[in-house]
Amino acid sequence: MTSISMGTSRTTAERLATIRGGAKPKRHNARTIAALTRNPGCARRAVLDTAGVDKQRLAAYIDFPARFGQSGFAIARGNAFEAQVKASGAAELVKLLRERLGLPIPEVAYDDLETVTGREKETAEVRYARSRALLLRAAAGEDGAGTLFDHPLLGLDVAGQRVYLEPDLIAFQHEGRFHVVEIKSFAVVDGQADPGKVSAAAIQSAVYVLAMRQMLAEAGHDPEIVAHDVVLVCPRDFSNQPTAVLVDVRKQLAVLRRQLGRMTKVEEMLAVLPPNLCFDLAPDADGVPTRAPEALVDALQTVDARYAPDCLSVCELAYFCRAEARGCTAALGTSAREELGGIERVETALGLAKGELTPADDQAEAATLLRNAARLRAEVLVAAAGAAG
Amino acid sequence: MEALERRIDALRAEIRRSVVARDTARTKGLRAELRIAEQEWEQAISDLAEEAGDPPPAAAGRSSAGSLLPVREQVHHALTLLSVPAAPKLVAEVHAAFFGAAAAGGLAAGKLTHLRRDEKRSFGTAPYARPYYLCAALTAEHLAPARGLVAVSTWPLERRIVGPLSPRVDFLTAAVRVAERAGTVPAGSSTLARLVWRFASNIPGALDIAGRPDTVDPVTVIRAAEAERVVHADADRAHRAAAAERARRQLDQVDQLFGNTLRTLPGKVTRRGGAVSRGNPTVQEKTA
Amino acid sequence: MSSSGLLMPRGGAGRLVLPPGEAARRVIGEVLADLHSGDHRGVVVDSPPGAGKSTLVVRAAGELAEAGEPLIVIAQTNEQVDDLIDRLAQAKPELPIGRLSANDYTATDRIKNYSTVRVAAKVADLGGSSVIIGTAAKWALVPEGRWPWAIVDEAYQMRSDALLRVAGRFDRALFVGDPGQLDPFSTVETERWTGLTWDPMQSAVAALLRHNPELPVHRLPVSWRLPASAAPVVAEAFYPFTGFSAGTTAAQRSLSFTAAGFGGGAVDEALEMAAATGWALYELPARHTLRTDGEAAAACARLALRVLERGAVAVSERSPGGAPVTADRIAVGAAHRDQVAAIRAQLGAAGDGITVDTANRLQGREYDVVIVLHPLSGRRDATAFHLEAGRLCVLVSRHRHACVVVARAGISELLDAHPSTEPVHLNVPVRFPDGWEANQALLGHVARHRDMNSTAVSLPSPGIQ
Amino acid sequence: MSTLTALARAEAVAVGQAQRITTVRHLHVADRPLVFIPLSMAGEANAPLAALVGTVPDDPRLLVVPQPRNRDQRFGFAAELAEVLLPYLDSFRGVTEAVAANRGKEVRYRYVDAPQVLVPNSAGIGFVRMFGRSTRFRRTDGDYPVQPSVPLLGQWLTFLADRAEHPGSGMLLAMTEALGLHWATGQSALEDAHLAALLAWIDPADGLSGADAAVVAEDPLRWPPAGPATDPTFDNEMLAPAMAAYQEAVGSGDEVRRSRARGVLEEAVRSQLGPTWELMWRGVSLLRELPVGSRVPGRWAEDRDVFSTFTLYVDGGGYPQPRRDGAVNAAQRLHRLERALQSYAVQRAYDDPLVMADHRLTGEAFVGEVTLADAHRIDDSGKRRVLRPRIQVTTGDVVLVTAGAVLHSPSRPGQKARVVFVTPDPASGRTDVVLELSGGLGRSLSPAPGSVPEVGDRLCYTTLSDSFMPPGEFPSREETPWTHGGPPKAYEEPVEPSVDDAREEWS
Repeated sequence: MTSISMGTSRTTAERLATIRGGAKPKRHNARTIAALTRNPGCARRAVLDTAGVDKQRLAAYIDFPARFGQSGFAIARGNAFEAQVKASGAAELVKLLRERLGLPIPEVAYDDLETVTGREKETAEVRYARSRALLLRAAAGEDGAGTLFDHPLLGLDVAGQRVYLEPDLIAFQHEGRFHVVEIKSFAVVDGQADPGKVSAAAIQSAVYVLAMRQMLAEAGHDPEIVAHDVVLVCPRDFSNQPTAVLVDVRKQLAVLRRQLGRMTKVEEMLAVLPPNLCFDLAPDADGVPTRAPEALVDALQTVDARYAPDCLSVCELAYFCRAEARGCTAALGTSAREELGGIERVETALGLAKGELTPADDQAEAATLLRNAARLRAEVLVAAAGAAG
Repeated sequence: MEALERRIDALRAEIRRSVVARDTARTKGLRAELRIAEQEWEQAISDLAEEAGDPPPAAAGRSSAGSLLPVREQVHHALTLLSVPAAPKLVAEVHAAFFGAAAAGGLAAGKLTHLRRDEKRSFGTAPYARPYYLCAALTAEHLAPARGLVAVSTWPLERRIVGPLSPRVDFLTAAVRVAERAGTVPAGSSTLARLVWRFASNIPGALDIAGRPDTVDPVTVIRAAEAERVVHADADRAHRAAAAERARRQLDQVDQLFGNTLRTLPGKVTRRGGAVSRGNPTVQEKTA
Repeated sequence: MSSSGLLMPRGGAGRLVLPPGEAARRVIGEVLADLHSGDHRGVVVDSPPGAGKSTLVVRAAGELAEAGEPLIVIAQTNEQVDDLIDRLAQAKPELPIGRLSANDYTATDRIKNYSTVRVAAKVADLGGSSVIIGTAAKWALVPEGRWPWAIVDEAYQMRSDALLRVAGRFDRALFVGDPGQLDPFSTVETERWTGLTWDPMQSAVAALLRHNPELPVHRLPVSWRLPASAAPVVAEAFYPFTGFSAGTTAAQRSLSFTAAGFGGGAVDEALEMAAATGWALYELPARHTLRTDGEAAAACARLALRVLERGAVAVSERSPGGAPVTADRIAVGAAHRDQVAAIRAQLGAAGDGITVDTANRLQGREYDVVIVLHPLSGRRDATAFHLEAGRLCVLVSRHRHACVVVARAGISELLDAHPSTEPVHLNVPVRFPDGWEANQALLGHVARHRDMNSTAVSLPSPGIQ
Repeated sequence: MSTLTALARAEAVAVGQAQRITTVRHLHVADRPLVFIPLSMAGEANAPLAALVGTVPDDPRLLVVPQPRNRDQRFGFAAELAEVLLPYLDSFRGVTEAVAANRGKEVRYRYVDAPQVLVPNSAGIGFVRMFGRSTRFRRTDGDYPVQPSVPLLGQWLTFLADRAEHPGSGMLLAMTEALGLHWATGQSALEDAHLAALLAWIDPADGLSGADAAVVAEDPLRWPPAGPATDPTFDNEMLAPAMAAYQEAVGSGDEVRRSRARGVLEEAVRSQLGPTWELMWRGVSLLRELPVGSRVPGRWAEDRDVFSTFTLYVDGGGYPQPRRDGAVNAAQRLHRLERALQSYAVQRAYDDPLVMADHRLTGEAFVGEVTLADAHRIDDSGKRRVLRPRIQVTTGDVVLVTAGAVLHSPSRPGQKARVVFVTPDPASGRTDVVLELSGGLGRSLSPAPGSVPEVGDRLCYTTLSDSFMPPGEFPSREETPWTHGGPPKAYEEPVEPSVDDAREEWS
């Protein structure tokens, strides 16, 4: 397309700023970073996420609101449980770590890294510096360097940009080895928990492990002293009592490394997009975005999506992409598409099945299968109708 | 009346849509409308009730909520019993266990957060006018107010300063104090037994084999807590004493009680890492 | 952990301190010593592809039986049972062997020939046998009797519940199998037992070791099947933590053709490449296809037939003078049964005797030349089934000389775009290697054996996004 | 998903309405099912918030927990649910029938009918399972005692949830799955999990295409989710204020205010449950309209058997089901499930030519005409002469079976057909299959009348067999082998409710 020569004169960051327009960038956090692993093949999502466009606002504005949202009850419960586990110098956590990981009795030091100077709002730089100082001191194995570090602020490079991550977690150090402790409020009943939620927790924890490893490596320490086993703390059964389970996040770490590595390819992706591509959601005085929804829809359509029904539960734009995919076999699910011989459009598949369309060379096999299926279906349904009538 | 109810329903539905759409401006406007409609409805209901001759709904809870004084006393009682800085939630639980949750309005944990600010203002206008103030615990590192802890102004600075080992030491101290008091209460309430049990279940060797609240033995709890406290006590005491000494030298009266929030103190310069300067600083929203 | 771990090359070949034969002998010696010591209720031996698992089983069975220890052997399929009997009867011509069989089993010719082998449906009818061999399914129906020793063959293919049903029949057992192959599976989908140490859907060895973590685990360090060109590749992709090395050198194995390739084009080029380097990637233009991709099936068949037509001769330590690669020394492997049917149809009568089968059924088998239809070829998206490391491992570790992978272009892109949304279960050990990683590793290697001038590059490639 | 089902989905897209993928109904629909729609509180582990339950469409009973975090109220809900469910279960314990057992040597009795509980979706089944888990170990004495009906309810809910895992059982069904078994919509399986959207495709409102009707149905304000999870905006904008108001009203001690606040709260949850209640009954009548498959009553009889057995167990004071299966139990259950799954799949194919068509498409079955028949063929190659008739079937289907394979015909149970030759004719695209028959031919050397197909008969042959598979043998629990941890110690498999269960810390 036309943009290739233009692209070279502008940095990727400027390009992304243009795409975002006047609105503030949506900030990355462990969850959004984890989300990058969900549909890495989707260019639309990659561009919007890298540029930090508020996809939920965008989707709602073009009249395809995502059905996400968190219940206040769930948030309250999560906060209450976390506070409970961390209360009194994380007394409940200390007990679990003593039981699960054999933490010796003297190891109880607790450093709260959320506040540094006691001010209401502290800058990320100040907090990051303190987190870094304390964690590195612990990594160096200094005497009395601490055991539990609550709310460390970590940093990670995502697509060439530094992103600060604030884990709701405690990093815990013993004998020069760090563990990430993730506190979640979903229940572990008889040793089992919702695999989807555990999976989400595992990949988020892996983001923190990665960030801590990066920090240590930059300071010349062995990154592997951050364990790949994270400590997941959840309520046990139907009670409020916490229980701890070790979760091996090696696979998640591999996935993240891979996807973060891929994000540098965003330049290649941008190169083929129109230079004036823009999803500006900047509002006017009344709080309404200044650009017309139609313009944003047009912009969206210039970036290819890779829609699958799974997107509905993970991506804010999924309802738009689904509407766009109407009539595509992909909208019926990946296995349905496969069973239809990988034919792209529903009407093509039906046309081939009924023998109304002449198959292209690469459709010949699919056409045979579909014709057979259609013949069988018709044969049985006619017989059944005959029997009923 | 019915029209009003329909309007409330419609407004709620609209709010739900605009929340999903992240349309904050519109949501704000709708919420304001909803509040007005709800007030009208409340009014209509009480008008109806009065017409029917019902007594007006009791305004319990409101009357006592206006004054914080009794709450202040309650917190003081609980903290004095514990003898260490404590989080509002623990203060409330201790109070409920020993003094009952009788006080009107209760010791809602949220209320305590406001309390500290209130006390500081009061101290600022008339220092030492009250026999005690509910004040902050200070971080040993920066002498800043420690997050989420309440203390009493009459305590020595050493007790109000928290270093890395202090949360544990204070937890064990509190356990001892609570168990001691529980031992003196004849046939303690089940709330009290549960409080002791909660402490005990996080201290090695403090529970018997059954491990049930009704079989917790205060003497065992005290012994176990003391045994662990000894392990941390020296280091903690030294740390606190050093920080207290620094506080006395560097802080004025107000800051000694409520913590230094204005500047980073000399001698404890926060190192600025090179990696901090780039990008947009982000404070991430809470993940539940 | 056994001391034999010290001898293991880490991450592939090259650091073996002992000659391969000696390293393997030592491990076998340690295994037998562990068995005789009586210190352990169980001994586990991990055996990578072609590492002499059967040799070990036959030797251990012979030694135990000769020591007067009554013994049973539990295999997983009738074919495995017959294989073992064949080898054991040859190795120990005097040893009375019993074959425990289903009522409708008729002895195969190779079993009938041994006068020392008795076949019966009931243990009582096998009295006098020093060794009784049967499938796990058959042993599960034996209600009583207890033997001091059992050898469980292909224990990683056995499901935990099958072991539970037969474990009452023995006091102690030797478990032998290949951890890199396909895990057993169930048609029932349920998470009811996930996380339990006795989850009946896991492999027998997994259950055994989770309950008895102190048992010694030995690893056979040398593959006698895989050539020097394949052992490091397979070890690195599928046995990343333990590794193994080739028992033969590159000089000991070679593959050549007696007939020159006339007009074979890409097919011949791929075969030349495979003969020269042990690997070839026969790449078809990128396209999303049906599972039964006709072009790919035809390519598999053509490659297999061309090996015959060109009169391939394999030189190896077994036949230093060279032996013709006959139809029974060639296999074509695929992921699905319908693919197998399609390939078989393409082979026609000319391909009589060439084995065509799914990965599941190729487990434990060995050929000179193997043609593999890549499980991800032509696919639009990968599923857990297609990504399973064990499946690919089985397919690319059956050959003694050369392996030709047939695939449509675009697999690498497909892997890149693969979403990682696997659920995570608590208290379930993570299985390594990860299918994704293993696929990338293998593809990375094989792609270097693609002749850029070969394949139908003249066709326009639509490209896959 | 099979190609035929995928094709039906494609047709549904084109037509704008869901398409049938079966010719008969493959599950039992009771005359008097109990519909149960639970809602749970977000963020809590299976804390009930409300439920609508009942056996009569116009008489649902609403159960509400005004403060789901309150332990007493939670078990109050359980007691109320027990008030509905236990009498419902009891109502089937009237008439029994005698069944021959142990090859006719014994007689046992089973109830002539059994309960059937319908929930909206599979998450509803999950709720039943978890609520069973949280109630069956409760004690009626000691700390936090519960009503005696509560642990009993827990045992029954657990029983039902276990049955729901059993392929072919109809005692606890998810409506979305029951409907999805019979219809293919023009959307994905994932979207079919939304009951309103699924029904919008099957039975779209007048003038709407299925796709448009489904989009409407997905709007949580018009069609609240069918639970157990509620819509977050409902939680935040409706439920939270209503709960807070109720809490405050309780605190005020003003009874009038309290009951008014409770009314508001009930109205709020009813608004979330009511629409799903309607959908559930619409689903029931849609299912009833389908003709029932011939093997369905057989499977329902099995359900009745299991129900009868479990009532005896409960009556005998049986312990609640363990938290997790022990090693032997797990292996046995897996074996049962695998057998049931296979037999269910075969039975559906035998009952339904449209399901069999899936197997015809993949070459595991074919339908053809008998073109040659030698009914009196004698095989004398063995020790004794046996009757082995041969027939040739000519089919246009794909035939992937090979010589030596043993086939069965749904219309001729008890007869085996071994494939002798397969001869495809590329010109006509048809295939001749020669089959040798054994079994079901009578006792003499000439076949019983009608026991051998005649030329011109149209028949289906398949590799699927519904012949009886004998159950496997397992060691007893006490004989759990050392490979699986040895016999369970008492504390590993607690079967009695322990004090621990009562003592769990609550918020």
